[in-house]
Amino acid sequence: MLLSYLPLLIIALFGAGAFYASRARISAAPQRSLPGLPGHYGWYGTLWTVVPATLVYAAWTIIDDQVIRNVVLSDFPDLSGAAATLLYVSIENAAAGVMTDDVPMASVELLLHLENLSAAARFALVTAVSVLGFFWGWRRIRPELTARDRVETALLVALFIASIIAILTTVGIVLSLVVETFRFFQLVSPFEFFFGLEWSPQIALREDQVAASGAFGAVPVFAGTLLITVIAMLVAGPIGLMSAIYLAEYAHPRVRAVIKPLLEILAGIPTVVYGFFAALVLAPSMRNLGVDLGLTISSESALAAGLIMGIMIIPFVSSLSDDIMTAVPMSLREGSYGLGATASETIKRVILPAATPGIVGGFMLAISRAIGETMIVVMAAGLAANLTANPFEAVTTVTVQIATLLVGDHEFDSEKTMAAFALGLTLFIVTLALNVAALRVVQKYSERYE
Amino acid sequence: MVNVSALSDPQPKLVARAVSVYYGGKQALFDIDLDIMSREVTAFIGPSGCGKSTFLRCFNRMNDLIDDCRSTGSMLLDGSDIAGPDVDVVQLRMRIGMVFQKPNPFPKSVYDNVAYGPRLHGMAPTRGDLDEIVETSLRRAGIWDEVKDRVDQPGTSLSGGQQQRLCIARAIAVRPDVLLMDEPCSALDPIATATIEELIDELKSEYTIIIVTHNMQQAARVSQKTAFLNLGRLIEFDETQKIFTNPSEPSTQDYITGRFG
Amino acid sequence: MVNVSALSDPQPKLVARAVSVYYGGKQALFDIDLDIMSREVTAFIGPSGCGKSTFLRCFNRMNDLIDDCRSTGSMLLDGSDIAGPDVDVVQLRMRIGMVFQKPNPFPKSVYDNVAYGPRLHGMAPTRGDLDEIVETSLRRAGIWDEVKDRVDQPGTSLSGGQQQRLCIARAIAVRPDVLLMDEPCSALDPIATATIEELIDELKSEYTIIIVTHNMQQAARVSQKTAFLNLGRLIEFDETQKIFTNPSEPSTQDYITGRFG
Amino acid sequence: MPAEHTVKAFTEDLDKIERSLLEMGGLVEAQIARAVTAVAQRDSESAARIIEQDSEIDRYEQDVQEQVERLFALRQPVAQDLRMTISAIQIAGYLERAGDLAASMARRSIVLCETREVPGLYALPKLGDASHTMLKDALDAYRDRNIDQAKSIRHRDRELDDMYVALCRELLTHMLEDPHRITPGVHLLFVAKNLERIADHATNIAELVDYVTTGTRASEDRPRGRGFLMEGAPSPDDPT
Amino acid sequence: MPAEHTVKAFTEDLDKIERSLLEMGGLVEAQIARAVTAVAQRDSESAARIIEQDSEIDRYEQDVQEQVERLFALRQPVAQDLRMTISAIQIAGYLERAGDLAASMARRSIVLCETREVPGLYALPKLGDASHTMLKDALDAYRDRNIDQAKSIRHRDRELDDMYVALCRELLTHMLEDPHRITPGVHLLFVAKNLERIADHATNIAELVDYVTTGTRASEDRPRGRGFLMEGAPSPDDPT
Amino acid sequence: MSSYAATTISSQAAANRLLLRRKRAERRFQLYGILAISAALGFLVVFLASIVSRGYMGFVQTEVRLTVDFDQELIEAGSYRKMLRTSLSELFPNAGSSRAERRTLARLVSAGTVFVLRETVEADPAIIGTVEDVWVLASDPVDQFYKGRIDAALPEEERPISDASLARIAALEAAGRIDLRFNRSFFTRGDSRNPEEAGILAAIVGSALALLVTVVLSFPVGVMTAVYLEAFAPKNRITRLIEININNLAAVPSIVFGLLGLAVFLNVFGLPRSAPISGGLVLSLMTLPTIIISSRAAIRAVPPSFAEAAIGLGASRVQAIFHHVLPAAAPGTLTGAIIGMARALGETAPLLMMGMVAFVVEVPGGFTDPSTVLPAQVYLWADSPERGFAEKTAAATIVLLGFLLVMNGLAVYLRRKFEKQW
Ligand SMILES: Nc1ncnc2c1ncn2[C@@H]1O[C@H](COP(=O)(O)OP(=O)(O)OP(=O)(O)O)[C@@H](O)[C@H]1O
Ligand SMILES: Nc1ncnc2c1ncn2[C@@H]1O[C@H](COP(=O)(O)OP(=O)(O)OP(=O)(O)O)[C@@H](O)[C@H]1O
Ligand SMILES: [Mg+2]
Ligand SMILES: [Mg+2]
Ligand SMILES: O=P([O-])([O-])[O-]
Repeated sequence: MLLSYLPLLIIALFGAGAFYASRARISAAPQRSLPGLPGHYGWYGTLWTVVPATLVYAAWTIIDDQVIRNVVLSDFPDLSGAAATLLYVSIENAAAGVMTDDVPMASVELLLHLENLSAAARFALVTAVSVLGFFWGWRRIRPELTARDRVETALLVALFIASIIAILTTVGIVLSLVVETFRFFQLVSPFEFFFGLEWSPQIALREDQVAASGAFGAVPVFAGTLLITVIAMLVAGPIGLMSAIYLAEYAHPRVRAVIKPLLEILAGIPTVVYGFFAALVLAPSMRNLGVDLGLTISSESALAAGLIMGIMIIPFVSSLSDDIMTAVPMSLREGSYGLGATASETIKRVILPAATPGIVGGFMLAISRAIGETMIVVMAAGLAANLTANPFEAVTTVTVQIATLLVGDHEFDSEKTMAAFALGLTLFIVTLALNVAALRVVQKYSERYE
Repeated sequence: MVNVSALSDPQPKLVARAVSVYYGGKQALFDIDLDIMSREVTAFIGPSGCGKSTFLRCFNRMNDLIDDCRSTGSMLLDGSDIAGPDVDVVQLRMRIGMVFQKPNPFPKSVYDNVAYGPRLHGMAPTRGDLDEIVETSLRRAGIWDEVKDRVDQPGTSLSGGQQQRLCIARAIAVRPDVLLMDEPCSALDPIATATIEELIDELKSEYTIIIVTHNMQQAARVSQKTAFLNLGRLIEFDETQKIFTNPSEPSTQDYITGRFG
Repeated sequence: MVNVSALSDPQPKLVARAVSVYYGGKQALFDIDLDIMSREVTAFIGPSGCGKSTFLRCFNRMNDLIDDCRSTGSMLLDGSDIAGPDVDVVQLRMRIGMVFQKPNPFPKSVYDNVAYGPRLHGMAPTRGDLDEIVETSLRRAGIWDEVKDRVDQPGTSLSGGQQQRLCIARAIAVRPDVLLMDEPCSALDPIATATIEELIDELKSEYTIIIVTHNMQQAARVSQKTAFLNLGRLIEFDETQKIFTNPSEPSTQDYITGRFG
Repeated sequence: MPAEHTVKAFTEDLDKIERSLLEMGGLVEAQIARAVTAVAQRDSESAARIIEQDSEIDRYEQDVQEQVERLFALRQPVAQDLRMTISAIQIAGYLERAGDLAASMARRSIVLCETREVPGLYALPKLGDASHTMLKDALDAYRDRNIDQAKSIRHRDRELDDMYVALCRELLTHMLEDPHRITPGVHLLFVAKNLERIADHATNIAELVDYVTTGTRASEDRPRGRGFLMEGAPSPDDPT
Repeated sequence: MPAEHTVKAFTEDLDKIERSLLEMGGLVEAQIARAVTAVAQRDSESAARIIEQDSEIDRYEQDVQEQVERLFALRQPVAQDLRMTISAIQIAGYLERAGDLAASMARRSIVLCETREVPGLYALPKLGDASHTMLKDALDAYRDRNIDQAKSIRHRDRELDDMYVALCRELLTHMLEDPHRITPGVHLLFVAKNLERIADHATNIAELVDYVTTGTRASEDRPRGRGFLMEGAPSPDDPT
Repeated sequence: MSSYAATTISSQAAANRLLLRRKRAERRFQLYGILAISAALGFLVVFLASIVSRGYMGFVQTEVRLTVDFDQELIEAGSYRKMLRTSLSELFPNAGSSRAERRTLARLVSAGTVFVLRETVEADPAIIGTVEDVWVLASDPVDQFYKGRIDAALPEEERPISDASLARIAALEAAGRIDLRFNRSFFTRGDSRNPEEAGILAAIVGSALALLVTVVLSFPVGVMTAVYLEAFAPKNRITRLIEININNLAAVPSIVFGLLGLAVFLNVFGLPRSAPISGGLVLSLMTLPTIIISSRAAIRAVPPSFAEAAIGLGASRVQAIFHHVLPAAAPGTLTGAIIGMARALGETAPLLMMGMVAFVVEVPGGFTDPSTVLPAQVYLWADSPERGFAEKTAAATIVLLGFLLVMNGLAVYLRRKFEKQW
């Protein structure tokens, strides 16, 4: 354990040492105007000491497990695949002190030995590289060295690498979704998926189980998503927009300073809490209300989920709209008031038209959020894929299906898990399209007042 | 050179009497008395923060938009009060138009910009009337020839000086008597400034104009009367020529000759 | 009145020869030749967008920061090239300081603002040295008396005019030879402007100053030489007095007398 | 004026000053012509009118001064506009002087009516005419910004000086001949002197044409008579 | 100057103009005094020096004009500063004229050296002194912006006119007595006239004090001799 | 002026009517705004009130005071169950001794009481051989009844607690042996099948570990990306791609990140399921765009004049950015990070995919131990049928909201404190 972190400690210590040593070296040099401050030379030395050694450490760490595994398993040439993995895991457990039967002790010993050997070798190598790097850098510390340039270039490279991670994330998302979806579409035709009216992905556990034939027509799922989204936007749109208008245009700054954060609390509440509220408070009381009114309201109605989701996204609508309306320059407002307009006329005729693109963008972002929202629907909407427009019935959504299909220890290559990825890809593409469009609109809008 | 005290137009357009303005607890204007004559350009000059804008915005009650702003004293337009709480600011602002420091055309077409006020106040029952108002206003603002072929393009696509003239056209489209201008040229380059000054000179035959400016030369060029404010007080109010050739107050003299601070 | 062509200082401080600047495909400056004399104030005037700022920023290579900006021709500081690719811009910018349109003190203490440059260049090995540089610079910028009791307060807490003088102090703290100023007073009120102009007048005994200004009167007041640019070309360069009393080029005359556009 | 100012009122103000100057010049020219006639024709009535009218000229000068002051204060002229404005003050001054000189001649003509006639006065109207024309031409040159014409005026001043000297000699001779002619002769000498001064003022105006147009003031060492003093002749001429 | 301008260079420029004016005034005063002495003492050498020095005064005028032009162009003076600047041009003009008049006297004094002496010239130095003092006082009043002193100068002009008329009468009497005195008499008449003119210029300067300080130009109808013409006396005096 | 004089009386009247109409429209419009805000805030109040009213009782727990004889023999034999039985029968000597009756009696207290007794002994061996009063947790039905959530008037078969138990509770109450006490175990234990024993410590620790991973990964990377994009990136296709990409990532539904984690981290990289390291990784990818975007906004809000001024003094671009722009942007960046963390803390959906919605009893000791997170705990409990869990869910929600409140409060404080200093 100690041996595994010791190299890092060594690198840190050497790095610090290199900084001071290099800085001292340049300070001792005859002072002319240097292409960098002494600190830059210090960092230069540190970089040479730290970076190669760290890379070596990382590479070694990544590779050594695999190498050791191969060596250990080479004693069992006839084992392969899952069996080998099983064996190796048990060997590892044994080495970690969890005794299990049936473990070849020789292999355990070998493993422990190899691990120690590897750690020692890594320690030696890292130290050597670090020392070498230090001297390499040290030798080059001369007043002619453009230390500042070098250090800054190194920094820029690091920054660039960081910014690549975002791209890698997207690539990862797309790849993982596409690969599984591709496999899914080899089993189920895309036509069925996009146009089929029956969704029943549970594979029969028993032969005679009803309606578990594995139907993958996603239309009811999409329809459910749409229904809930529409309900949510019917709630959030007007309330959010009017709140934003009131806050931006009418409210006294002090009132606004209180109300705005209060509204934003709504967005900060975890969705699971909303789900909890919807499932345990709203749905029962709605069902009771329905009973009183003579309506059949399912206990997992689209209405309950949509209402709660609508409330959740009120702040998205209101905050964005508010931001956009306050970004409309005061001068336009003054221009309108100066012509004798009332406040509501100013809002309706000047501010809203000016802000419309931004507000539309905001609405699109809110819709995308509603579509992608998971927990509320998982807890408050149903699993049943009803193709209905009746808000009192239970519907299911894309996100609900993804969650339910994947939770639990499933075989990862069954049709239904792959179906989840297909749904995921659809979700990704739809929200992506909404976002791209919204960003376009918003961006265009914000350019207007540059 | 005419002496101020000798000025005695029978009916001033705007009268301020003992006007004081407070922002919260801070007094920004102290007891200002001033008569603005009809069809003249009156300039307000003074160092930064002396209260020029505040005073200007009293005339069309724009200060009402500022929450903690409160004023006392009386202000009369053609003899009737405009400061009282029961005065209809909508009507007031119809009669007293305003042009701002930064040109602020609405993000609408040139036409809609100018038509905004008339539509609001139901001034043009038919499209034809509206067309006429728009054209007349643009003409009067001296920008008709430049925009007549593109009244459908957004007002924001015009150049700075044109935008400011569009704003003037918009203001005069509701047929105000008075135009208030708060540093209307300070965001413009010298050439655009010159065209606006030119326009102000023409407009004064029909409108009573009050202009706030930091630029003393501008005040000198465009105005007939000049009021010098300092620290929230009206120091001197007189013929512009008198102020710039021979002011009565030493502090006016110090300010305009650059002997300040 | 001295004739330009008769001017023949043996060694100009800055020399521009056939300087052209392009933004992407668009040429912003055309073939400019100009000599800037030591310890004089040279003003650049001209209509908006004529390339004054672009030219000014050539002198300390600030245009390098703009991606698609590229320039040709040669520029010399004390006879040595400053436009070449192998010139050390850090050293160049140490020798040619810059003051910007809006006062832009760092959000640090007054002291740290002034000390930033010297620290950057390792100019002050000890705290005492640094203290001295800071004090001298603030003194030279004529603001020491006003801030000496609060050098630990943030520079942003000063008034606009003081901030601009602080920025000047910051610029001269690295002991430059040349000071470039891009409309240094356009964000200030007349009084602060006057103090800055005053300061420029004092600084010219030690620094070569180039100032861009929209305000012709300012150019007239503070500069010894004036260059008039139009549409990216240098139209006229002469003694300020000559330019403002009797320019040679008709277009200069038109510009300064307000006969433009 | 090469082009209009963007602020047209500026151009108008400048034009107005120039108009005032030219009107004033016209008036002064008329006064001079009438004064010369009054002297020559011993017309004391006309002389009285001339004296009366002088205050009109003073008012013009005051008006120009005020306009100039206003222009400086309100428009801050530079370059050519500045030179034009400065020169306006100076020209108004010269014209006012010329007007005064005309009035002075008129006053003397009244005295002269009461004294004996001096013969050989034929030269006086000629001098008067020359002087009057010079002033007129100077103002024309100024109006037209005509440098060449202005230059020729400066040369004509020399001729006029010659005429003046000749006239002085003649008058002196008359005075020496007949003591009764001494008093009128002295008055006529002063009249001649006045005409010579008027021509000087015209020359001054002509010099300003250069200044306004090119910005350089014509060199001050303009021809100054022809050194009669050096000839030792007892001539009273001194074109000061 | 009540206070310093925020831009001190402005104050300095104004001061410099005023200094130049006062220096120029000093020089002119000296020239006048010397010219009067040269006439009285028939000192043609001194006269030659005076004539020479006149170009110095011209240079001063030119210098003031340039400074003023520069000030207008670069500093755009208004109010009091503007009036001061405008008046500087005018004062420089008056002083230059006074200088010219002194030079003219000097020239005549050279001629006078070669003519017979005219007795009773005692009055000339007195007139010269009065005229010279008036100029000096006018400049002092201007420097000190002393309105009262300026007013008193305008009243003194009247007394000086009286002296001038008396002197003229006396000279005329001498000329009538002895034809040989006609030529020098005429010259002396002109000298007297010059001194009277110098006093007029001093009065003009004094009038500008009012203008610079209060912005109102003193009324033009200042005392103008005492209507000798009306007395019908054959006097050559006309204080034009 | 003439235009006013010219207006006829009738058009004057029309104008007045128009004016009145405009004023009414104005008031109506303003009312809509007030109604909208009231609706939103009204919901918030109802919502919070209902959570609190359901949850506050979760912080207290009904306990029963037993008099236990820590008999050495029984302890050595490990028969704590017997010890408990004895203690209970002593309390209610006339309760039947049949197996069923013994069981109903035992159901008065929590099923975990036996382990509590063992722990008590292990913690303090000196207790052996003494007879001590010990407060033990009441069972869930007793707890619910005692808190008044079960209506005793209901017929016996419709309520989870028998008449006999009711009588015993009454007896205990009379003896002062039953009381509501602060629920320490809620904060010191992991999950449990028994509602009265379930605690949130495991979830809190799991959340903390996952958040630690998230902070450590996403904050530096996010800030570095933001700095690169705002200050250094050349304007070319790659950087534009990165920008668009980040903006889109910010709006990708969280569950999609879960899919990514499932497919890549668990299945490809083989990271452990249900572990803070895997959950944290997913959360950090999810938080990254938030941090990048808010950091970029903070950096962009710093006037470019600072950097320009520094460069004009001879600083390099890197120096200008690191000396002036970043310090000035730090509060904004930090605020963004905190808000991102708050979001991550409340996130459930992607963790569903990562198997972090799990029944975890043991408090996790490291980044690879199985663990759950607070919102997942809420989700789990919300699904459980027992009444006690409903209360626990609400209580855990209150705790979760408390954490969020603190974090957001901190963010607001930071923003206020450093707002617009230049
Ligand atoms: N909304 C406001 N709240 C508080 N004080 C204000 C407000 N607006 C202006 N003031 C204060 O009132 C005084 C007068 O301000 P005002 O804007 O009228 O000055 P100004 O003369 O127009 O200045 P400037 O030339 O800078 O525009 C100033 O001291 C200012 O600080
Ligand atoms: N970053 C840039 N990219 C493209 N074109 C530019 C850029 N900066 C300036 N220009 C163009 O170069 C020309 C000269 O601009 P510059 O800013 O130098 O003018 P300026 O004389 O300083 O104007 P102003 O008085 O408005 O500051 C203008 O036409 C402008 O549009
Ligand atoms: Mg203002
Ligand atoms: Mg510029
Ligand atoms: O006024 P003067 O004729 O003497 O120049």
